[in-house]
Amino acid sequence: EHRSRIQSQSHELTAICWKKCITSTIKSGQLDKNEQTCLSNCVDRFMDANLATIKHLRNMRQQ
Amino acid sequence: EHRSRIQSQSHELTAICWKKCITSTIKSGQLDKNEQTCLSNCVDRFMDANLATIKHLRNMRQQ
Amino acid sequence: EHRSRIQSQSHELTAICWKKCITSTIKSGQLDKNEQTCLSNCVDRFMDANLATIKHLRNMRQQ
Amino acid sequence: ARILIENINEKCFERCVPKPGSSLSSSEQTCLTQCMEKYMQAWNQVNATYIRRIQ
Amino acid sequence: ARILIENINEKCFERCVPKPGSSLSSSEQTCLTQCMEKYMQAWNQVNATYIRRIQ
Amino acid sequence: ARILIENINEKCFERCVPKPGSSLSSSEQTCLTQCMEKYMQAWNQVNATYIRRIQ
Repeated sequence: EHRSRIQSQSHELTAICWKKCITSTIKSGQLDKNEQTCLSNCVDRFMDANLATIKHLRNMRQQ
Repeated sequence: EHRSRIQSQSHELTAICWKKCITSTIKSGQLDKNEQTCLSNCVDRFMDANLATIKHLRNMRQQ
Repeated sequence: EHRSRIQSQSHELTAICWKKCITSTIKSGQLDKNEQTCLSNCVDRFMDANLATIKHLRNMRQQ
Repeated sequence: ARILIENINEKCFERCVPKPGSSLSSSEQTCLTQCMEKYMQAWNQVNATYIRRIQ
Repeated sequence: ARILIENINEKCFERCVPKPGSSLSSSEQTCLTQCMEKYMQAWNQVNATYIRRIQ
Repeated sequence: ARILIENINEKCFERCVPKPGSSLSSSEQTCLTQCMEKYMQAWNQVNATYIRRIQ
């Protein structure tokens, strides 16, 4: 079950980051350098935002 | 099960009405008056539309 | 289970093709000729694209 | 039929009620009725084309 | 609460981080915090209106 | 793999076939093939970054 949640999260992240990073007309079957960098940053920043939300919610509850 | 359907409907409505009502750049952590009014109207009109659809379908079947 | 997958695929295709084919303001409760043609083509081309993807993936694996 | 009704409501509300006011205007109501009929026709046609294709 | 958190993350990331860079800028962080608070308020209000309506 | 294929079909059809005609044109076919390859690469990279992050 843990494994399948990781997989489904991976599919969702791919959809989110595809929309943000692959924005120009498709002219090749290869990701270019900018797209690669954008995709990695997208996953990392999404995880940062995720952690910040959880932390913020925990602080709000403790107040 | 009834309770969980209400909850999931609530989450969907929040997503639908967020898209319709929170359209400008986010500059504060508070909903302003217009956003609040829009959100309430959005839920109420969605329910109105819902009831109208169900009623219309029932009439069509009886014909 | 087979039947329910066909049904859910049908609902998804309706949503996809509605977005592509019913683009102008709604002024009548009837589909016009262009909308009808577009909807049929949309389903057929989606199935073509689907088969092409599956075929391409199979070829990639065999290499 | 439940999924069809849910989809109709979502798509037609999105289309026909861009700025929700204190009641449904008559043009919003007309749009909702026409949209519902149109969506059901679209679903019927997609369904028929899809069934023909997978046979 | 898990669905609420997932929705907040998705909607607020979409809004507040249009071009993901090598770290979250301070304006992106501010936007994320405000968006989260706003989304929770929106969810509370939608919830209350919806419960009132179905009673 | 089924979810990946479904997502590829949905995203690439949306991108590569804006107005469905009576057959797939050769430029639509080229776009679909490139899109599929690109989407799989994107999925691999997102997957790798995500796994690295949660470890």
